[in-house]
Amino acid sequence: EAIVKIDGSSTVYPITEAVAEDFQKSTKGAVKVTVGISGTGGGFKKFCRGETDISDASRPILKKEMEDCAKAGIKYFELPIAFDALTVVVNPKSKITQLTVAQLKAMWEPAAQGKVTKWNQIDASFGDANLKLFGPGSDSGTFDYFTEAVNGKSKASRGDYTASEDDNVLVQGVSRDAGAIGYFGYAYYFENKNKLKAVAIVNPKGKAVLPSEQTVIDGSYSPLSRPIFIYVNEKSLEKAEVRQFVEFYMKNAAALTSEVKYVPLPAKAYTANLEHIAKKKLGTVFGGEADVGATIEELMSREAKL
Amino acid sequence: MTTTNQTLPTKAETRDFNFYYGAFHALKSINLPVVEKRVTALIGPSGCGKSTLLRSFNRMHDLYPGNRYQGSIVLHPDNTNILDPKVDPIEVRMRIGMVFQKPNPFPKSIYENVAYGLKVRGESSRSVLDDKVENALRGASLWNEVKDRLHAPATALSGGQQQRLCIARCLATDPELLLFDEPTSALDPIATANIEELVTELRERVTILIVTHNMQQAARVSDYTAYMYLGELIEYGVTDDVFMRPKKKATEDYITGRFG
Amino acid sequence: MTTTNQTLPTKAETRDFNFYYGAFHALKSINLPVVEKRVTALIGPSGCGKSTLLRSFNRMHDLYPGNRYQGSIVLHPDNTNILDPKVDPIEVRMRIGMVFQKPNPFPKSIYENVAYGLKVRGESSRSVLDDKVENALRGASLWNEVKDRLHAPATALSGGQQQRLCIARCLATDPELLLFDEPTSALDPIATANIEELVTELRERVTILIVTHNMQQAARVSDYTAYMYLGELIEYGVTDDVFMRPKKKATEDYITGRFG
Amino acid sequence: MNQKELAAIRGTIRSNRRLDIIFAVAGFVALLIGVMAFVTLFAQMAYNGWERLNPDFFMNFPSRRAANAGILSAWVGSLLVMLVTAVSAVPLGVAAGVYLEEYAPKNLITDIIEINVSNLAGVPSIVYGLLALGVFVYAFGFGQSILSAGLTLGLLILPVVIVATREALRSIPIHIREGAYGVGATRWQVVRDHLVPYSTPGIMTGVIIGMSRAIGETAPIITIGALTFIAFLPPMPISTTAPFVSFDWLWSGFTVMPIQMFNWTSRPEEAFQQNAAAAGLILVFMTLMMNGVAIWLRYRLRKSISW
Amino acid sequence: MEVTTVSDRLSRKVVRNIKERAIEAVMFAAASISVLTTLGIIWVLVSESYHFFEHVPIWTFLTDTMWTPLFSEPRYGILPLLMGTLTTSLVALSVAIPLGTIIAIYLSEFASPRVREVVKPFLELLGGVPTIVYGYFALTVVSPVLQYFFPSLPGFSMLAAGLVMGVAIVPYISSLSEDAMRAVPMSLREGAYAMGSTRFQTAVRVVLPAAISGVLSAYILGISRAVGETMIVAVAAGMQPNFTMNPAEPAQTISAYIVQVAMGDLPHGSVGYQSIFAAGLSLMLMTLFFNILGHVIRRRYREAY
Ligand SMILES: Nc1ncnc2c1ncn2[C@@H]1O[C@H](COP(=O)(O)OP(=O)(O)OP(=O)(O)O)[C@@H](O)[C@H]1O
Ligand SMILES: Nc1ncnc2c1ncn2[C@@H]1O[C@H](COP(=O)(O)OP(=O)(O)OP(=O)(O)O)[C@@H](O)[C@H]1O
Ligand SMILES: [Mg+2]
Ligand SMILES: [Mg+2]
Ligand SMILES: O=P([O-])([O-])[O-]
Repeated sequence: EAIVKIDGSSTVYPITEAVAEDFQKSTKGAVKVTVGISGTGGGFKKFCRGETDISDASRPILKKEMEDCAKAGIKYFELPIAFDALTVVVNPKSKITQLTVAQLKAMWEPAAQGKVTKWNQIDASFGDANLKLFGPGSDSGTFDYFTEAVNGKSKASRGDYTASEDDNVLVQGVSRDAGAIGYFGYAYYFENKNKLKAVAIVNPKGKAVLPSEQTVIDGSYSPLSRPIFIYVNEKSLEKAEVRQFVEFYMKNAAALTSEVKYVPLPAKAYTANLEHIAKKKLGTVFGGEADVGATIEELMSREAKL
Repeated sequence: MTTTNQTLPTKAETRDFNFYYGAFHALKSINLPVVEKRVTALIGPSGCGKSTLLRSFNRMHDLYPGNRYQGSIVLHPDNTNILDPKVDPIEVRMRIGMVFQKPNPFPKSIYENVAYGLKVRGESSRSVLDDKVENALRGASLWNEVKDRLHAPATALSGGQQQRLCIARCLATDPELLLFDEPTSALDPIATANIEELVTELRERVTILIVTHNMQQAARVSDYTAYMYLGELIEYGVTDDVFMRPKKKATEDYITGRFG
Repeated sequence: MTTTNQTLPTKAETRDFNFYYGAFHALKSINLPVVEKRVTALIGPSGCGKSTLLRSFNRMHDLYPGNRYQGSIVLHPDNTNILDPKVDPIEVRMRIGMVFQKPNPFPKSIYENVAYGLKVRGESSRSVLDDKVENALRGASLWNEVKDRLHAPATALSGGQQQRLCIARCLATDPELLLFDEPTSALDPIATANIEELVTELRERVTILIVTHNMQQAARVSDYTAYMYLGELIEYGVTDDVFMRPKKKATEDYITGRFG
Repeated sequence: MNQKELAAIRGTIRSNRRLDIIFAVAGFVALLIGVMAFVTLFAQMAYNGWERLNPDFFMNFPSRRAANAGILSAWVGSLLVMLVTAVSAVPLGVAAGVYLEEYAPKNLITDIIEINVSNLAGVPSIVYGLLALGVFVYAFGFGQSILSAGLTLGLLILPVVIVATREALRSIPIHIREGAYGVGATRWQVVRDHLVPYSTPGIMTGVIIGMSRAIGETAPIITIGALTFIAFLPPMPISTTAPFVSFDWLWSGFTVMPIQMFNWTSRPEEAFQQNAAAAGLILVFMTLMMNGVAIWLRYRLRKSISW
Repeated sequence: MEVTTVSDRLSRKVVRNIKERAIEAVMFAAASISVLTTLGIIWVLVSESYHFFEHVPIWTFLTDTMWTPLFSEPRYGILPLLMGTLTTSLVALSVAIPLGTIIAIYLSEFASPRVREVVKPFLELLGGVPTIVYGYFALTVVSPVLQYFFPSLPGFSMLAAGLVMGVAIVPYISSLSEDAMRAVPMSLREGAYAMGSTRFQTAVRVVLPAAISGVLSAYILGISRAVGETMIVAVAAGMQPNFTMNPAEPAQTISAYIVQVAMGDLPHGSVGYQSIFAAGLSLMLMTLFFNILGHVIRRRYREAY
């Protein structure tokens, strides 16, 4: 019975699902693939117990999880597969078109809790509408990354915003409230362009950039674009079907990623992934920490550690 | 129909009264007078229609679908036909009280039970209520037993006390006619004796129609007796006559216990 | 206790039998013989303990918590004390059958009802069952009415037929003693007459103990009568004697209908 | 009674009657609110999901393309999970109900069991999810399998089955029991030959109502972690080769209808919302059918078994 | 009867008794499963919460007014979740109890048997609708409608979630209350009607008090349902731990927090992950409290017709 078991992040899920669907078709059903959504953390828990072959992750593996894997003797490859461009959106009625990271911080930092409640507290020109914040739940990879990038510290955020695991719920919220602002994955913005307005983010070079495939790949949409990953169990790769699946993944990731409205990596990144496997470049390049703003080239060249 | 002592006023009477449970013809052409301030007993074997007849007097059958009255039951002195569709059954029930086979006190205090009918009639003055409750309980020979615990739940009383409470509940509203459906069949001998005594006393104040399956009881408490069989009124007359000199063979068979 | 015709063998007897519902002393020192192949009637006002006594004979009280037997009920000829804790109540019930106040056929077919007792005893041969079912139904004078629809549901029978079915259900297992608890009180006069006739016939084959609240019935069907009052056995004797020449004033009062 | 008194009585009755009418209207309005809520809810789903209701939708696996995506793995998964739920909860619940009603002596232990059952009926389903995650998924090592999910929902509906069993048993008149004991049946014979058969329709009603609740449960299944993409069916329970029956499907991964719906509602593409509405419609229809069967059974029960 | 020797009878009896005992033991075991379930729940909740309370003093847990266990500066005060739970429940119950009771009275005392036969199953159906369906109904239909009337209302609010949850609970309350009222013997109603009562008087003054223990049990079950309801509030109430009892604001309930984390990204074994068990324990204790209350009420007002 050839079966590939995958679980983990809800952010990565659409890509893996697309790959799994096409892969199954290409093998005419000889290999079965299952994909679950337990969240990146839940996925790693299973992965490090040897219950899954592949784990979807919207953030790098953390120290605690590395230890768990080490304890169980699980070795793994870390393969970046796409970019997710965190998109800041406002209600279409809003006059806002661009924001700086500092302004985002003023809204979202823990100190703002209960105090920053009007747009004009950010900038006098923004009007006196009530500031209504929407964002992903505090246990998601998206939240971790955004807080790290904007507030300088992972998980540092004000708590009085409407949080949801379900990004559509956030779309609904922002589209209904004139003073609303929120952030989530690019795909949700793309599919709801008629209800939302994306905000250009001023990058470290001082240029206001809107998210798009182009701006993400060329690195100008910064700091809010992040790589997402799959982690593959080394032992599982000894199984023909898992190896076959991973190869299929890397070959088709670019096309499928665009199709589900994520941003693909440059083509050479996918071949590099396969090379890393061949060269047994095991482990993570992050050392158990989140990392903001690294380019894909830089990541690929780093030394991996288990 | 047999002759009856027509010099006494009748409180009510049924005229060519028929009753149907759906298609089932339960009462057939009943003509029964109920003499004022006297006790009339309805006897007959199980299923002959005693309860059906009694319950027609306060339109209890209206509560269930498919029942049908035919003919009339006239209430004197105002000559109201209580079966007339124009007559409000609630009005009928306010004038005619009923005590059931199984004591059915409301799950409230003793006081609330007795005051219930008065409150329904819109009485709200505390002192009037207190007075009438006391009088009704005295009337039902229950006052002495319960006067110290008027606010205790009625369901804590014994069966016989509960039945007297139900009688008091009716008495409180001064009914013109009081219906009893086998009021003692669920009670022990001592409670039975109490209720029988009470019925005898009450007759001075109110007209009574009582169903009983116990012929000795009928003989003891009633002035007039009606014998029914299979939905028909077979014989009606002064109690002593019906018991000592029944006119019909069927009545005699029943009374001497040849069946039933 | 009165004297009785001691020349006839007794099938069973209670000796200094007391019964308690929890703390309530329901039966007080009862000494009652049950003469073989005769009908013994238990009479007395409601609540005097007739059913309680009858149900003790097949240990029905074992089914509910808190009940307590004292003294003995001896079954002849083997002299078993059926109340002995060492005696299995199931065994007692296999020897002594009981027919209840309200007909209680199982909601199964007529055949299944009658065969049930046999199946419980492990009988599984189809032909034996067929035979015994037919005999039992004949014994209960029901065969002719139901032979064409043995597999129809028993609940579709009329009340009287249901009661005869319950009797057949007992007869099928050849009980040594048959207990009847007011078997006709839920039936109409015609069905009542049928059952009474049946009881008279059965007496040739089986010993019968019957509770009835109807004195005429007791007089008609029984050979011996026991009068109970407030948990005590007041008088016992040949039926005619008890009815015509009661020894106790209490018995006479009850029989002549002075109370109850 | 003189005319004046009569008039007074009529006045009282008239004012009493007014409340009657007011309440009848209030009752009707209250009912209407309930009915309207259901109708709007249903209409909204029907409006959104109607187009997707075609045979392909039932026969397709999930897909990234909304138009190709179907609920095959979801409804098969729901069916199999319900099977495990029924097979685990019914015998246990019936046995427990029979024990409590027919066997249990009145003592501390049975008191505890009794209070416990009524308490379990009120425990939030998400808490069952936490239990299942700790016990079935990890401690017993069943993983995120049909078995784990079925047992979880089985425990969830256990109190419903127990209560329904007890109620059905209680409605069997005492004289039927006495009749059976009277001919010498043992307790087990009474239970087996009479009590259980006669209470079957009542028990079934309870089971189905419990199951129709279980089939829509989302939270506990999320906590144990149902799969979302599964484009194949669990192994067949019956095969043509020896040993003919297989229980491999119990260990198989799965998804269920509410999870599939939940997943679709959280997709960015608008088209998936239609799928979600269609799946919701089918889910409501499934519970509707189950409830319908329960109602029909109850009706049959009233007709067929009379005492 | 056939002649069976005493020894034969005795041996049959022994076999029978062993069989009966064995069957009884099996059934007892089945009944004990429910206790095992409770013990299992308690074990799972307590053992994980234990680690949680090693990090977080119980006192802080009970009194802090902020719940941000997953933030960089975590605060572990259950009060905001508790208030969210209570507020949504109160909104729901203030819909469900009056509506459910009125419907029960109407069906039991006013409606014709035909209407009852049709409507009651229909209502029960309403109780069978998956709550996830209700959740999206609250978010996509009820919230916008409410916002139309109260423009200042946010898109997520305890009000919208609570109202829909109330509708979802109505069937439990109406169905069980109606059962209790149906169980009141006809003789009591006849007694009331015979005194000249109208329908309403009979229903409210006699039938309802007589059925009070059943009706209160139905309320208690409704409360348990409201307190533990997950998907509706998870979708429509806003998932924002909010120390407020104002239903016009978004908030998070205990149950919603649990699903949020269960679907999320947290590494197992972290304090954040353990926090869901502490939350689950609080939830369990709350429903336990209401269930015990229900038990006491049933004892106290047991029907005595
Ligand atoms: N609701 C009903 N629907 C149909 N038939 C009924 C109904 N109630 C009573 N009957 C039938 O009407 C007949 C008369 O019944 P009723 O209750 O008046 O008898 P009864 O003389 O009071 O008997 P009992 O002494 O047993 O109380 C009986 O044949 C009975 O079966
Ligand atoms: N289960 C019980 N628990 C407590 N007391 C009981 C129980 N059953 C009967 N009694 C009491 O025992 C006494 C005898 O009851 P029993 O049923 O034997 O009377 P009975 O003579 O058969 O009356 P009836 O003619 O009404 O059937 C009564 O006072 C009754 O209240
Ligand atoms: Mg009657
Ligand atoms: Mg009796
Ligand atoms: O499921 P996540 O993408 O939030 O890790």
